[in-house]
Amino acid sequence: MSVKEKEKGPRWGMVADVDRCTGCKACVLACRSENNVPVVGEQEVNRGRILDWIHVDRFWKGEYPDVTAEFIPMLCQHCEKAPCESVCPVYASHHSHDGLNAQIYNRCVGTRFCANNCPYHVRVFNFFSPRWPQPLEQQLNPDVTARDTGVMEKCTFCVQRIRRAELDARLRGKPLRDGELRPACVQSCPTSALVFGDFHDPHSAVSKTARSPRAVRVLEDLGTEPRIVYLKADRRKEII
Amino acid sequence: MSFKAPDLSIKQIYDEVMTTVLGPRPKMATLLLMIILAAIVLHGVFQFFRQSFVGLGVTGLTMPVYWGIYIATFVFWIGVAHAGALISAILRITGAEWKSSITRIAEVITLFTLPAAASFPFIHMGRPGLFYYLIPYPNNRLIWPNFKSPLMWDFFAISTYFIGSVLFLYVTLIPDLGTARPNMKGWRKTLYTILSFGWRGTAEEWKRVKEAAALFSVLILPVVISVHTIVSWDFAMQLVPGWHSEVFGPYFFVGALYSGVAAVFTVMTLLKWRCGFKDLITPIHYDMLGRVFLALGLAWAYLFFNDFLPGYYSNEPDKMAYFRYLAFSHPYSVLFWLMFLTNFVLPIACLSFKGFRMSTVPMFLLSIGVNVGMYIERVLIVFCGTQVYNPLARNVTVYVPSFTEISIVAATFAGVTLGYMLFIRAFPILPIWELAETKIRQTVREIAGKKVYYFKSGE
Amino acid sequence: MGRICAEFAEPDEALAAHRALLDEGIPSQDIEIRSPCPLPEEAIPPHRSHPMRMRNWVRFFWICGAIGGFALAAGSQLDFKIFTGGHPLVSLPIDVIIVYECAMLTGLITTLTFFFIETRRYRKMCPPREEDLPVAEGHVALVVESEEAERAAGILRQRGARSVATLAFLVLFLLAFPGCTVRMRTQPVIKSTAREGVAQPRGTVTMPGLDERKHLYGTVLGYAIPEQVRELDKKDVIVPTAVMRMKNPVPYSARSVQRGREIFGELCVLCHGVKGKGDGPVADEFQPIPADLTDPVTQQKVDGELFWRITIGPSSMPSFYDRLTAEDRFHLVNFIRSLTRK
Amino acid sequence: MEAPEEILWKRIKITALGLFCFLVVFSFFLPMWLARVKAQPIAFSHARHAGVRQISCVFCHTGVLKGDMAGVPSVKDCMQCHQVVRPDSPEVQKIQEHWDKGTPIEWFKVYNLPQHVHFSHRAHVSKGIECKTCHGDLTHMDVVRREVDLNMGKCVSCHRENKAPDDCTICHR
Repeated sequence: MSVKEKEKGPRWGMVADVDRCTGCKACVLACRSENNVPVVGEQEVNRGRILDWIHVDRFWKGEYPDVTAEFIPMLCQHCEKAPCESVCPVYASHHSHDGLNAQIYNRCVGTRFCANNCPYHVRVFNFFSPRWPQPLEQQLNPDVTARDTGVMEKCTFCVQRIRRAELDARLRGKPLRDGELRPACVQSCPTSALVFGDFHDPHSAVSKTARSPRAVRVLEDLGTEPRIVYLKADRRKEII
Repeated sequence: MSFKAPDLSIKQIYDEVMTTVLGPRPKMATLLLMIILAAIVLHGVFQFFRQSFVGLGVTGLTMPVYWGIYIATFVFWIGVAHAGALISAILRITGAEWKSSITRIAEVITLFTLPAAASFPFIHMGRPGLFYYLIPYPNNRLIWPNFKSPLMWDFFAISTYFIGSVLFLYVTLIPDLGTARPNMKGWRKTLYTILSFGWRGTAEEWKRVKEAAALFSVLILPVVISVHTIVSWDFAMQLVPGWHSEVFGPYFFVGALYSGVAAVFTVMTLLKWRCGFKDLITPIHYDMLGRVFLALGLAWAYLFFNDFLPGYYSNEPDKMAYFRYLAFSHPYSVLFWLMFLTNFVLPIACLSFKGFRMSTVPMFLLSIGVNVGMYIERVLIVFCGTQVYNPLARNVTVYVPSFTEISIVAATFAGVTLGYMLFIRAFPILPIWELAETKIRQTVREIAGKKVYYFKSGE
Repeated sequence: MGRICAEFAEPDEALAAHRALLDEGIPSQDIEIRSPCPLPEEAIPPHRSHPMRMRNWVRFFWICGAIGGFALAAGSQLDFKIFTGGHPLVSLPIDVIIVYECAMLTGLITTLTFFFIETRRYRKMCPPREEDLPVAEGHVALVVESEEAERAAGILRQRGARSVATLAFLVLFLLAFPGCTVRMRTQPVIKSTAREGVAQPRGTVTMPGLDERKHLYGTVLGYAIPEQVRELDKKDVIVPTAVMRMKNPVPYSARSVQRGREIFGELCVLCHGVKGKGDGPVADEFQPIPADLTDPVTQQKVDGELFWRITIGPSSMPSFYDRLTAEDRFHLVNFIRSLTRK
Repeated sequence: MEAPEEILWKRIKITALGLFCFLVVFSFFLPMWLARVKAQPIAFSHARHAGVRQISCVFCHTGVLKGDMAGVPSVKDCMQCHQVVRPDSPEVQKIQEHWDKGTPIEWFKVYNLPQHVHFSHRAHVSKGIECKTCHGDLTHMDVVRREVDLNMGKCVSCHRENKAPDDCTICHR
């Protein structure tokens, strides 16, 4: 994507403060209900087919008895040079004009190429048709397509909220304010470990926090340019 | 020993080749085998439909392993399909006279294995009904497929290769269909009339068919190289440590030719036993093709080593983890060393002896061994690439193919066999005109009391 | 003009007979050799020599295919500008692969096409006949078509006369793309998000839906039982005293009148007419006829009563309690006032 | 007496023709049949309401300006006027029946977008896109036909003409 193209609109991004994350997984649940992420059941999870768009990885630090857990919320990193995008034969996975790593479910034919090529392993596949027992189907979010079997899915930064907020702002005639727009996970985080905003705006909360000396990106040396910045005091540790 | 054309008149060649087509009705055992094969195919089709309605959950695929035995079998079949191009194109270009007994055998292998291979991407898809999204045609959605995806390259390469090899097979089949047409009865007559396209066998037509065959050979050879390179790029373009390797292109290509030649040996031997081409398929053919086989085996071993050495030498952690997983972890180490035995140790040891190369039964067993080894190689590459432990992936289980997957894979094996059996009943499996031409072009000269056979150049 | 065909078991015999015919003075153009395998070219003088241009055509179309492939790859990427993986829109190293495969495919197809064209150039498109045959059982045949066929037949052993044919090439497979319009509609997506999929409680009628409710289009009542609705649709206008006393909370202003005019244009104009005279396009259907809003009888009513009338709808007028917010109804009141004020 | 080769030729021609017809049916008529417009439960005439009587679209399709859905008027909305207007007409009697029983009218949705397409009437109407751009000129239609084929190409080309964003996530989420 050329520099000119980048200048146009907002570049949505997120800052995740690992030191503030308590591993409560409120974000996981919020994401599940916002985005119609199905529950696959115990048996399937045991087989490794868990469906979640955001999960909290736990790493143990130190030797017994001085053990502490470290929690890292992992979600789609919305890479600037995403490896998953190029390999999709039908553009189901592609870069949207505002830099989101978009996933178009109805276009997806289910080759699972993108899932192999994602170094963060955050893309999940619908192995079965999700079932919504009778009253539960009423809680589905009508703004999000319910995915059927054979489709890849992943975190979209709650693109439905972004688009609706953009539309509202346009009809209102005023631009979006920073912090007005929040994905479900950010909205539900009790410790405010997650911050969402526009990286293109130097005064936004994300831009300011991303300049912190604690800032680090996951697997940065792969050259994928992820758009999620993690804040971590001890930067030399395992993954990050 | 120089090559000598079979000691038969054109009429005798014709009769011997046409025995499979015009000969007696197949025996009960053959019919029974066909019925069993058809049943396996139908079961596979049923399982495929079940899979596409229920979802890919019926397979054994789990989270880090998104590509399973379907892709492994796809790569294997593509590899076997390279037999046709190798024998017909390379040998035709180099003017190897002994090729004429083998060309069509090899081309027909391509004819059936390539569709078997091409079906796997669709079987593997989550939503196979939407495969037309991959076809670049002007549509009412105004959106095109992504030409940056290796799968699109695959789509182009495989369809080019399939069209090319079918046309190649067809062009070289036309003269034989024309020659055999007057003797045909019933549905075969109709078929031959339509397919032979009014072939008469005049000198003009012969000139053109040879020209077309020469052009096809030159055009299809680079296509064939590109096909398996592109298939290897499916893996090599990815950020998976075991797959992201620059040597994968030639490595896959040589491996493909290796398994292709092995498949030719298997089919050749079966034809020799079952159809009685005793005079047309001789130990000399085994010897000649065996030399090619040996060379390919050595080349494969070299590239295999080349894939492994840089990672080992530089202690690249990702690569080393992958190789350690391959060679020493429980479920895969057995397969790995079996592959090493059947693909490298046994062929290299045996094929360097002429006596071994010329004997039918050992070569048959060896060819099957190499094909099993090559299949295992594909399986290891596909499975282990993503299965190997990665801290970001949530590995829970080891991927094991489910019954559905195995029955669909078995269905393609049965389908290829069945297709080949039916083809033999319908069309001449050896090229009559090429055999006859070899015979005509052969000249005998006595030098120092010994008969020397040589061939006037074709063109 | 006679035609004869003689068969020989071995190519050598046929070539010898061919030479004998030439020696007897039969021109070589009249003799056609039909063989089951290519015979050495130097042994046969040309029957009818047509230049063979297959190779050049393949070269030409190979280049065309390459250009076409590039046009397909680059053109389609420019048509719908979708960026992926940080690559530029048209990236040459990647497109070269498509270009290469397209060129090769065109080359291969051209070879077959020109093979057919060149072998079939001088024949009519007519049904294949018994005569359009090479000779059976791998024999070699000489077909002589000449004035002196009889004499040639004498030289050779005599056989019957024969002729030629070909078939039309069926390219129907191009039509095999089934209609893609329908596939998109019936794509398997769970219908739970569908409007009509949401079950409606028994005995109720639909009310403004989720989106409308969200955007404050009316009082949120949810599902209403018809009796309740009908009660609200009282035809006897008994204006509550509280409402009668109510002052207009929306001050009279140009903006308020403008907003009122908009709503009036959408909902009221069809009965009350553009000028509020009660002469809209459907006014004649209503009995009693719609009120003339400019009439002093209407204008003398207090704001609260006008508001209430709009809310519940007196006599034949529909009620707007669920269609308009209270604020909008007061805008309307202001608009009605403006009809006579100016 | 025809020669056997000519009979063969004839058969080939018949087969080809049959194949052609088959393909035409399956690629053209079958989709058309699947996408056909079914009959409405009540003979509502847009020509009468929106054409002759010039009732604005918003009067009945209330959601157009405010929400994503345009909405189909409820039985109550119909009855608001038709309690007074032509209550004796047989079609209005049908509405009356629904009203008395308290059952909704099951209209057949003519312009039906797939579930995975998110379309907002509000966004389009507020930008001045007229109803007939997508729904055809309803003021002359007694029975609503699908006059405009709403496929993705139609959406995309209109978006491009009007310089609207043609990003995939605008419609597919």
